[in-house]
Amino acid sequence: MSDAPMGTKEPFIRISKRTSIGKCRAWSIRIIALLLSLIVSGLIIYAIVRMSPVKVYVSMFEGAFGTTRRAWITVRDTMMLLCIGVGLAPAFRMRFWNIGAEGQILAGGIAAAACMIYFGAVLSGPALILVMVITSIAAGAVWGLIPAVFKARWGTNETLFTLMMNYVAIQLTGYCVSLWENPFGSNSVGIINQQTKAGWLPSMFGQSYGLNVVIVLALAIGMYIYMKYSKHGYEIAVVGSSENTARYAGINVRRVYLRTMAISGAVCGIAGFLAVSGASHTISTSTAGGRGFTAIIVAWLAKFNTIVMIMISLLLVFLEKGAVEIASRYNLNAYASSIITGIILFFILGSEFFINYRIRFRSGKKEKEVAAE
Amino acid sequence: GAPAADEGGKTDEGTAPAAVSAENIKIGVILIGDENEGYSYAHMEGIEAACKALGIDKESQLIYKFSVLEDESCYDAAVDLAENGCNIIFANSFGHEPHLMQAAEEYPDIYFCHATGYQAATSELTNFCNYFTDIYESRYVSGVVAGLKLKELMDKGTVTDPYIGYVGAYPYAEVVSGYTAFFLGIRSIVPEAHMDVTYTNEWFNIAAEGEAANMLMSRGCVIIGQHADSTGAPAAVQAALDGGKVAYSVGYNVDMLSVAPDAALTSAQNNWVVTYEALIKVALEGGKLDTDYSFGYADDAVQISALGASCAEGTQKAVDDAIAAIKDGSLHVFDTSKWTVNGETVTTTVSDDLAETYHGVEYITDGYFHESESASAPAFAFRIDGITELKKS
Amino acid sequence: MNTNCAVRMENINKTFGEVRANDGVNMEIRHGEILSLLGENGSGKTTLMNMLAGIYFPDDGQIFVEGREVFIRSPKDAIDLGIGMVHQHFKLVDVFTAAENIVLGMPGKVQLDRKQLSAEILEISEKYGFDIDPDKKIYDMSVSEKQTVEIIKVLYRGARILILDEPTAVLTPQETEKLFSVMRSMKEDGKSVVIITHKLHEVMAVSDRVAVLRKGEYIGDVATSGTSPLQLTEMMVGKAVSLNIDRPEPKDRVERISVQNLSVRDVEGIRKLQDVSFTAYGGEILGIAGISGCGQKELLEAIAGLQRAEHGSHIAYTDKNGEVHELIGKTPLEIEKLGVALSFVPEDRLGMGLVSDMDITDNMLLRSYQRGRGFFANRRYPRSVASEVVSELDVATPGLNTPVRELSGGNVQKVLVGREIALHPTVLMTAYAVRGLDINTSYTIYNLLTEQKMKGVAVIYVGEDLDVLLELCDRILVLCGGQVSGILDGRSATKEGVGLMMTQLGGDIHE
Amino acid sequence: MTQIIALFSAAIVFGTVILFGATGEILTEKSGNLNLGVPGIMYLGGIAGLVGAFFYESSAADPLPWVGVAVSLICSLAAAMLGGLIYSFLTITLRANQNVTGLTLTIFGSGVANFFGGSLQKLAGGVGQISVATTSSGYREVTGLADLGTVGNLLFSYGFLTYAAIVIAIAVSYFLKHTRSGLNLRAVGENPATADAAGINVTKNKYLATCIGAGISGLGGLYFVMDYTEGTWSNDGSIERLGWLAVALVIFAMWKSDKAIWGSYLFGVLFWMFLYLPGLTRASLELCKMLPYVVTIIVLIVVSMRKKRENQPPASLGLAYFREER
Ligand SMILES: Nc1ncnc2c1ncn2[C@@H]1O[C@H](COP(=O)(O)OP(=O)(O)OP(=O)(O)O)[C@@H](O)[C@H]1O
Ligand SMILES: Nc1ncnc2c1ncn2[C@@H]1O[C@H](COP(=O)(O)OP(=O)(O)OP(=O)(O)O)[C@@H](O)[C@H]1O
Ligand SMILES: [Mg+2]
Ligand SMILES: [Mg+2]
Repeated sequence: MSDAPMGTKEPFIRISKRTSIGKCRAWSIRIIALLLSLIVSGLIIYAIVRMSPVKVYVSMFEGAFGTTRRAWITVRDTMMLLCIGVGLAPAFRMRFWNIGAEGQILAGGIAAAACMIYFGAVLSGPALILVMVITSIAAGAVWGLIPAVFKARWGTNETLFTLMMNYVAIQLTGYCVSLWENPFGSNSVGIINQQTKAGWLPSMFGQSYGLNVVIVLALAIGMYIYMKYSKHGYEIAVVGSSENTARYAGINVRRVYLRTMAISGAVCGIAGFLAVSGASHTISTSTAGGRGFTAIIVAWLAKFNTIVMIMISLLLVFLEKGAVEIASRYNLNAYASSIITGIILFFILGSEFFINYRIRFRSGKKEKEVAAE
Repeated sequence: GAPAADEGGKTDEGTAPAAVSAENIKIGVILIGDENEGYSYAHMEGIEAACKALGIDKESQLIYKFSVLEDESCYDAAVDLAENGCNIIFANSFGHEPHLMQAAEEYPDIYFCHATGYQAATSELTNFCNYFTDIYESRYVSGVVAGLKLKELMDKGTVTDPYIGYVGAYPYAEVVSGYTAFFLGIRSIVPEAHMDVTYTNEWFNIAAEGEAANMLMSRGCVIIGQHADSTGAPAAVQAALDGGKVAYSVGYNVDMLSVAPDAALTSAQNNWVVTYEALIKVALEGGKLDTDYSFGYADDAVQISALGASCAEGTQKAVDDAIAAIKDGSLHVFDTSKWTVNGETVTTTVSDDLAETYHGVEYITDGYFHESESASAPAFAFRIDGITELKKS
Repeated sequence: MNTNCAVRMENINKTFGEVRANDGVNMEIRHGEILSLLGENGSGKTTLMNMLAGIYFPDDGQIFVEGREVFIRSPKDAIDLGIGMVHQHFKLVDVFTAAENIVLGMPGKVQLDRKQLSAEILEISEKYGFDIDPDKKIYDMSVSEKQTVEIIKVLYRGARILILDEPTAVLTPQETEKLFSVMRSMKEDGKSVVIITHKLHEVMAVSDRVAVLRKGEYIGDVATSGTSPLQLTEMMVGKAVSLNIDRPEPKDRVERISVQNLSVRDVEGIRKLQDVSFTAYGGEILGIAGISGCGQKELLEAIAGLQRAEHGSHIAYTDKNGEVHELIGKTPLEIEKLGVALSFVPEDRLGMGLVSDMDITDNMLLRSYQRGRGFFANRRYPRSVASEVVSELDVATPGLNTPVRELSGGNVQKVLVGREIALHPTVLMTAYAVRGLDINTSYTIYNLLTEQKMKGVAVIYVGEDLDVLLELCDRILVLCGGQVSGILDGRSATKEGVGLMMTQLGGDIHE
Repeated sequence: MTQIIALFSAAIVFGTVILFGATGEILTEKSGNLNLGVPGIMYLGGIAGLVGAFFYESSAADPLPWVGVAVSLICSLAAAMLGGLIYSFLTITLRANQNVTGLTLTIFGSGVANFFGGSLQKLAGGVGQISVATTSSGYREVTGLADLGTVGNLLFSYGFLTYAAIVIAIAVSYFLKHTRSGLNLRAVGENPATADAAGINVTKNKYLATCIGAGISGLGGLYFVMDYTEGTWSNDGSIERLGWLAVALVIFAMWKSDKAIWGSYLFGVLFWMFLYLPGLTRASLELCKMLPYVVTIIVLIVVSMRKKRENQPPASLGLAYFREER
């Protein structure tokens, strides 16, 4: 054998998996990635508007936190996104790809709005809120349960099922709007109970959105504990890993599917309730507004850890608010925000590689780590 | 200077925002879309032209909030603009109204103006108004353009059935008023014309509007009008025309000639600068705001876009005549002698079965329906003979 | 340079995180030989061979093929060098046919001529005496069929050096014998064959030379003709060990499980078990023999509550107080709630017995998390069990927090068996408990089972190695095609007798 | 009758958009990459084609349809494949999570497209003023067969991309079923470790399938812009919605692009049914728009009830591959 076609050289780059990496190191890699992404988007912004990137970032910060009110809006939207992420966490941990949060939010939102409309005059404040919470939870849970029933029984592909359920929910919302709109044909329900404020989430700490924060943080912490320490949480992880093993361990797999999706849907239903009762006081097909999809990013980036999700939601909302401010200030259209968000997420996603893997170059077998520098 | 933001402060009866100079005024604009979308773009053009006319710098004194949904984000945007020192704040989508009013209540020192809404007249807010245009007038004129084309086609024998199609968004008074005016314009030329209306149940969906137009053409419609915001319908009509079909289109908001050079006859348009100039002037002078503003041909606040090459001969003259007649008051678009409902002439809007639609307001006097006079929002909601809604209300 | 050397590896190092899988290994593979690679679980055999196959790249060291230094950067390079490997876990695409799997990655015409391909494959299989249907889908195949596909795949690529990683672990003795004859005919072709196996009698039967690894280090090599299983074990473990199975007489035999007329069909309706009846007693080991796939799996799963049995089947469990419970129709959870302490080591370790992404502690939790009333799972107890299992069975792992997926095959099995024993069962069922375990650990397990038996546990041991069955079990139930062929006394049964009953029905029932 | 033909025509045009998207995604998914960035890629393909054609038409004194078509095709393919490349680099080389990367690509693509769409509108002098009529006419040119009465009208009255979509779908299906490279690619998606051990270059296969798949998906956006809406831009979110339907169609067609053909047309019929059904009201119209989604769900359930191994997604779909990983 003279000339074997295989390489006669050592590979140029060698990648190996790291077993562990210090928290400090991991975070410094992430922060470097974030800075890099800011530089790149800064360059792009500069190319478009010829504005100093620093100025741009200052206005982003002002957009998100410039005034107390803006900060509260940022917090409110963060909580909203977090709430959905929290809802997705158990489903994803179970490897049930619930991309139907959008629909579950709407289901919860419709339920809340219906209660406000039909019981607004009948029930007293707290009782109405209670009924709304319950019906929203129920509606979200049912919306989550429908695909779960079929997944549990026949293994029906849940990704497509939940995606389609989003559209069904959107049309259902459209239908409800057509029933409740005022005036007829305007496709606008208007602010529900504007005079009586019946069914509006009361303010807390003098802040209209205080209660949102309390509810969602409680949910996030509760879900963290539920997933990490409870028996249910353990069952979810086992079912997600292998149905067979779960059955072997005496876990009722179908029940876990149903229970977990009911919980997942219910939390998304609560998000719908918060959107209607705690923020917009109206309902429309854009009540969920794509947040069901954004929350998937939140859940994944946080590796389903609901505490880490707080930070990620905040980052995403910050980016959105900041970019909207840039758009408004420099007369760009609002889609600039999507570009910036996209770039920053690309960098964050890429940075995980340097946390999980180690790279070595050929040069004389000297170990050189790119990530650390 | 920015007005003090005293949260939740109620309007004292009679107080009104103070005057402000053109150098100091700040204008906030809340838009449902951005420059990608015809309706919002027209508003942007109008406001910027008004600013220019009044000596206001659009870079430093005009703040936009783009793509604001019809929910609490409208309120957020309005309050944010208020806190940023705006003296007058506009919002351009129907669903913005209640949220804008909420902000208006909290900031009595700032003017809040809402396009297409209807609640200013009944609200107690003195710093809040509704505005729109008498778009039905230019709709009527665009109908005249279409009617002449239809007549030409019939005279040539290309078309025997004067059948018109209309792509509407929702079965909503603004839409009904618009297509009725358009139809009446056509009927002023071709009395035997009849029209089918379909709805997409969406304000802005280029594919749905195109397909709705295709559907109408497959029924035999030869002229397609529209009250939906995209170029979908005219483009579909142009394609049909290219494919050998006889079909023409009348658009809305956007000049459609670039997407439908042969098929587009004209588009009914608003000339928002007139309205915005008037409203900003109020803010500059300070003082009381009317509840409703609606300007029409008389003030050149509405228009039709440049006539397409396919328009029938003599169209320009007929258009000019119609406009002149509207301006001098000799022509009323909703002249009750020109339309019937179930074969009968309508004489009043305060009958029992109309009470809910017209809130007990009498719109019909002097033999015509007084559209957009007492309230700026279009109110005409009769389904007149000759028009068939394919989707029932 | 030794021209008789097909492959020489010099000073090979490979680490995974903190684990030194190979430490300065020097080894050679000669032309026309069958080399056995021996070593305890986790000693780095698979790792070493994977570096030849291009799956791993060494951290350090050199590899020479036919005397020339090479860098095997990918399996492609290995294939081009004539190195082929049949991996411990088969590398086959389930939804493809045998032919499609075999032709994967091969150069040739753009279009795939399935007919011609089948013909070529049949030709090869005739040459080496395989029996294979090229158009059968992998998911319809038995393990030995899959292995055949793997070997043909390597041959089809014209490999001159064939590496087999524990090929016999899942084969019946007959199938193993067939494999060995294939190996021998390859050797005659001038090819080199490396076989990794834990079964010393196989080593002695088939190989020319034995190389031994211990904890990642190369210990040395000996000619098979000049060594003995005992010496090899000593080389592997590093100290003298006794390889005896102690079989004390059962005492206090009490009835635990009584199976009556058990019949089972699988999802497709094919009968897997028919009218199986027997009794398992506490204090004895009941062996179950049979060629693979003749109902062992279904039998154990039916007892564990994981299989739906047909009408008329009965499984009675007698608890410590003499109360009798019917297990048919109950879920595993309900069985556990009855107070039945049933341990079960299933055949499919990572697919059924363990959660591969979870660490050892959480895998211990699998069988105990439901205990206790509260809402929360108690991890203190499993953690102590985990560290006990790790130290007692000598599990090679960086720590209790390592996902079991990262452990070597044998160590995974240790974790599983260790857990099931730690449950203090009254009935302990094991399916192929020592599959993939090194000889030392295997004996540890045998002794653990005997220990359990002496504690009064009813042990049901499904095994494939008849020698072990005959040495370990008090009674042996032989299955044939889903039916009981006979039940024999472990002390008097002969290998031939059992072998015969495995293939044809008929025999005594020894109670 | 004319209405039925109109409905079918609408369905075919609609179906073509998602057929491109789905075919590209099928190729991608067969390599084990679950690219949820299809809507973003379709956006990129659409806007790049439009930008290319726009600048060509505004710079050429006398623009020719075929040059416009060529320019926009190249721009569109390049941009869409660039999107695929970003996705590939992140998920294949850097082994980032596929779901998040895909969703991010969708956000990014919609941002880029609508941002530059907006700029283009401004450049062209306002909304609806972008027109690349010459190029668009090149895309929509029909053969004489279109004049062959009803049949001609139904079957031959579409632009060339409509037929290209069918040809590509069949070609992809043939490629996957009957060629060696197709087999290798499927092996990569089913079990990359196996493919790798068999000497197949997993990385190369994944990159190629993902980038070419993205190119094909991107044509869906191009078709929408150039043919469906006749050479203009609208930010009404249509492309994104269609992109998601394309993702749905992949599952609906069980990862078989030949089956996606009729699947896409069926989607189209169901989608536009509401325009043709008589007697709908404001409210029931909303419910009628549920039809395509509900039917998809029903089909999905029925298919799952008769479990078939061949109807499953590629076994390693969504998972990153690292050779040294256990
Ligand atoms: N990809 C990997 N990632 C992490 N650790 C690994 C990997 N491959 C092997 N190891 C570790 O390297 C050591 C040697 O493993 P290897 O599989 O080579 O053992 P073996 O001798 O084949 O054992 P067995 O007989 O059990 O198959 C083990 O401790 C194992 O956990
Ligand atoms: N697009 C594809 N990708 C991968 N494999 C495919 C594809 N299409 C077909 N196959 C494989 O090729 C085989 C033959 O395909 P074909 O579509 O003819 O199947 P079929 O037997 O007709 O099944 P069905 O009843 O679903 O139509 C299938 O069994 C499948 O494994
Ligand atoms: Mg091994
Ligand atoms: Mg077929």
